[in-house]
Amino acid sequence: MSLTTRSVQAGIASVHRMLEAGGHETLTELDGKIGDGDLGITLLKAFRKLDEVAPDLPQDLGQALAACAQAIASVSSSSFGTLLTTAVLSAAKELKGQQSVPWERLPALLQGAGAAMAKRGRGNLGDKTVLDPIDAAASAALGLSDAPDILAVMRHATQQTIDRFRDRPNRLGRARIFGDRTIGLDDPGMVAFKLMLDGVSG
Amino acid sequence: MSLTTRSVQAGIASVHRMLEAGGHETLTELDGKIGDGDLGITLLKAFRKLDEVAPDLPQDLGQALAACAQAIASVSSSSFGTLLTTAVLSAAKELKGQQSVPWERLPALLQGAGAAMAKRGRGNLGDKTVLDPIDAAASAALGLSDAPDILAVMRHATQQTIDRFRDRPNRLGRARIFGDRTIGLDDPGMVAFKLMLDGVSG
Amino acid sequence: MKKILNDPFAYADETLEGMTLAFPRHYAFAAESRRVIVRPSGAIRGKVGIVTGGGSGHLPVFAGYVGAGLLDACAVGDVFASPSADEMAIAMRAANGGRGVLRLYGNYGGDVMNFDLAGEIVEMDNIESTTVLLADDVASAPRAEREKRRGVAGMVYAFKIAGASAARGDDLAAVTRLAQKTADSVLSMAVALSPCTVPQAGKPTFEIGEIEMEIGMGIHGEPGVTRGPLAPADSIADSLLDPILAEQGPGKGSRVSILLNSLGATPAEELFILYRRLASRLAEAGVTIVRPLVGRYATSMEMSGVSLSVLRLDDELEPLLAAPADCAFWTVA
Amino acid sequence: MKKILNDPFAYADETLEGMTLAFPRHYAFAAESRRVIVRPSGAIRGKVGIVTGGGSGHLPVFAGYVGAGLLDACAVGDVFASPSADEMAIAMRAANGGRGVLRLYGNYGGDVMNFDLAGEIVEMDNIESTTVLLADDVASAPRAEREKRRGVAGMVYAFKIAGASAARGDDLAAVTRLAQKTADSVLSMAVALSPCTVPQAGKPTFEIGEIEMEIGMGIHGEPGVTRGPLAPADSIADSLLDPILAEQGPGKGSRVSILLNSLGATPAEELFILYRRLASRLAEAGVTIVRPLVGRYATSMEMSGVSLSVLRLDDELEPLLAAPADCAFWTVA
Ligand SMILES: Nc1ncnc2c1ncn2[C@@H]1O[C@H](COP(=O)(O)OP(=O)(O)O)[C@@H](O)[C@H]1O
Ligand SMILES: Nc1ncnc2c1ncn2[C@@H]1O[C@H](COP(=O)(O)OP(=O)(O)O)[C@@H](O)[C@H]1O
Ligand SMILES: [Mg+2]
Ligand SMILES: [Mg+2]
Ligand SMILES: [Mg+2]
Ligand SMILES: [Mg+2]
Repeated sequence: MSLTTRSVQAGIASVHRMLEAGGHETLTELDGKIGDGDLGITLLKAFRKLDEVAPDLPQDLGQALAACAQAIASVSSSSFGTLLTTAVLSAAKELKGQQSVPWERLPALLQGAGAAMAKRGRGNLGDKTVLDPIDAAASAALGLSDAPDILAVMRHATQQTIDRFRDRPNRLGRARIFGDRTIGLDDPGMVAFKLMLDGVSG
Repeated sequence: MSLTTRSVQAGIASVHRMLEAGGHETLTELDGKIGDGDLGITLLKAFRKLDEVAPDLPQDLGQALAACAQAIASVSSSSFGTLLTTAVLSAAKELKGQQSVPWERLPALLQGAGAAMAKRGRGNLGDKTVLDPIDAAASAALGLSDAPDILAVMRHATQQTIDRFRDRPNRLGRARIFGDRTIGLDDPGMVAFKLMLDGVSG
Repeated sequence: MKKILNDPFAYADETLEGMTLAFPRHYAFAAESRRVIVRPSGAIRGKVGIVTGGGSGHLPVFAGYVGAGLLDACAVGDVFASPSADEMAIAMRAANGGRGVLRLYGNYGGDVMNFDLAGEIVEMDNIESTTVLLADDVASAPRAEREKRRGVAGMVYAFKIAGASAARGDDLAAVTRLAQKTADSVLSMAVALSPCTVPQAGKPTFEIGEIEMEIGMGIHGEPGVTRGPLAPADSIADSLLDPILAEQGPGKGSRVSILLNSLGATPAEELFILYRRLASRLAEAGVTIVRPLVGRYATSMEMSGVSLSVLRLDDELEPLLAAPADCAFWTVA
Repeated sequence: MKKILNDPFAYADETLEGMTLAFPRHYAFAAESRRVIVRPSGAIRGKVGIVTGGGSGHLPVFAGYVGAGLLDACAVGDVFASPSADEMAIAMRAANGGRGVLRLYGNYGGDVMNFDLAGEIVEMDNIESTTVLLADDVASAPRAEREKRRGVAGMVYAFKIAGASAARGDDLAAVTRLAQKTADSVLSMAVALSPCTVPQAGKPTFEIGEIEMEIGMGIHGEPGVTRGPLAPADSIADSLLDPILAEQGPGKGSRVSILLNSLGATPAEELFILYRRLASRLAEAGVTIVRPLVGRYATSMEMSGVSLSVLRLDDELEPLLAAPADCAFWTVA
């Protein structure tokens, strides 16, 4: 089994289903507490658009992911949307010209995406953003080759990261300004990443 | 007994006392329903100022009343204040050079004042304004020569006018715009005239 | 609604003080009264003077429109209250450059009485004066009783056109005629969504439900024509435009200017949303919009709502509308 | 607070449509996007282009400042939301007159990321570009973390000064340096009294008691420094001025411009009441106020509150502030 445009299409469908089934409301509520409350809608719009373009994605993984990045950019411009565009673009560049890659490359791809996002958002690990679980998940899954294993390890690392950061204050993005009031609250972007992993996993 | 500057001073003192004792609140409330609610304050400011200038009024009734008119004008510019200025000015012109006039001239003076007010405010009898009780009171008292009689007849005619107009709509000033919603309500300016008569009477 | 103030009774005074401090090139107090705003340069010799007056709480109306190509002096009352006849007389004297003075103001009882009284006072000084009353609010009386209508935002057009006429050297009769022509050519209609608070009263001028609006309500909260549920913007635009068109009927090929005015809190964004609809309605009717004004030109402090004024133009009025003008709130360059 | 709109999701689009219809001499859509406002004349050959971008709901910020002596193009997002990188790239191309483009906008996470992305996109088109971020809100981070501060009303000064620099023919490096100098010379502080409603959200951005105010609150309702009972105007003026003076310390004899800005609902009257106090405080400190701006220059729809921005001037900045400029919301003649 390897990662192909079909896997991308399947992943889009699952996450989209999860969001429509109510996942977006969780995010809206979280972002409403320490942000502008648009994170659920941002993701919903992104995945609705992805679902639209999914059937026509080319076999070339690079081209497919570039099309996905453009789809996300066209409907969303809030921070998470732009970071997601950045992440997908970074993977698109890596996979240019390939129609199929082994699953074991996934953790490294995610690591690269995280680095691109950090650069784009001028963020650092430890700021309590989506960057933290991405880094943790990618590191934990390095070396694994089986898709279900990879996902399981990533989900576990992500949940651990969310738990670990809960009692720290946000230090980046809109939430930063809420300072100590963010202590005790989960970062919406981290939870969004977790929900996407859950969605892909089934 | 005749009308002198002393009578003017006494009248000012009584009306001022009546207003300070709460009379102005009645007017504020009435004007609040079908106007801008300033009538009580307008009168209070006018009579506070009159009370200030009263001790220094000259013996010449014309000059005394002209000073009163100017005092009112200097503190108040709402309709009733301007009409009151106009009324007092009209009497001042009539009484120029006289230190004492018989009480029986009062009804005619009031009639003249009413005419000046009608001209100033472009109003007509029947519009449900202060003009109506002024006209009724002056007409009813024509020919009487005793101050208490004159006041008693004027108060009666004023109350009758208020009662007679209660169920008609206001047709002039700020209240006009409230149209049929003024039916059933007493015109604030009429009531102000009534309160002033009551005040003067004791 | 909350207000930023020190002493509610000093609201008007402190407003004027701030205006003169912020814009000393535009506004000065008359020597005789801190309730009269004049041009810092003083009366202009050989120019017809134009004065206005009215209550505070409507900025830029009234005092804000003192300026080049606009007004010469303004008497200012307390919030929503007439200035005194004394102050109006001071304003008239300050505006007098020897060619007479036009009194140009809105049709409100107290203002009219006091300006009449002021006119009598300055006649003794041998100042020739005329009066033009703005009575543009269609909601405030039927056409048959036009002379009873209130003056609202349409007065801004009269200030501009009379101001331009005086600035180019017209005599008192001509300035007066053009001001009257403008007054006769402009109609306005407003909708209110929420009230404002008169500082001295301390409570809102009216009450209205969370999802209600009142069409035709006056700028001091005087009752309007209909109260109903808050309608979509396009339907509000129609409610403002329809009664004006019905009465004024600018035909195909005619030219108008329109003033779409926020009463205070309503943001520019929402004015533009309304403007779309007005533009398309007038285009449909074959009417050309010239020099539209969209913004806050005549307000009621923090009241939420809008007014629409439509001015019918002709070859005489249009160039005067386009002439240069300059006050701290509005520059036509 | 009630809003006048049709479809909450079309609020930004209909606003822009109305703007272009009302002021076609000032504003046009870019050919490629109805979320990008450009000058109707197109890019000016041989002039450095200046673009900005940001969310809707702040008029005249951002799109309103497209105009002569000001900006060349603006990408517009939904209410309080960043425009997309695509739209920003379109704005940059539209502003490009061959001498490079300055991106001049407020320091908000989404805007920064998208503008960076847009910069990478247009680099492929060989358009040279630079960035200056406004981060003038002293309440949003301590001095030590200046780069994290939000950009608020102070950006109006940067638009004006960079715009004048570009208009007189300065090259990209010079325009960028002057924009950065302005950004480094302006500090702002705000107080909020009541919230606004984002149309798509349908509820107020924050809650606040009937007699409360919040000092230092952000223009989207981000929490401020202190919340307390509504204070008298003079004390509010001090709360706005003190932290700015403390950090900026304009000495005796220095010259500043100040922008006293209504966030929307707060009326001009109350700005002038505050202005009195500011003028007397600065006079006391021996500081001269030059060309003050008092009005609605950067709003949050119908939010009630004010912001104060203080710009330190020198011989280089002052003439640029005085240079002519013209947009539908602001004319410097
Ligand atoms: N600069 C940044 N770098 C990394 N992650 C960020 C950054 N800014 C925001 N995020 C993440 O995005 C989430 C919020 O996304 P979103 O609601 O789209 O932002 P906004 O509406 O404030 O633009 C945050 O919870 C955080 O995890
Ligand atoms: N044009 C007028 N002619 C005669 N009386 C008037 C006129 N306008 C108002 N009034 C009287 O004045 C009263 C209101 O006075 P006031 O509150 O001072 O008016 P406002 O505040 O509307 O200027 C009315 O009840 C009416 O009796
Ligand atoms: Mg968000
Ligand atoms: Mg957002
Ligand atoms: Mg009254
Ligand atoms: Mg009154």
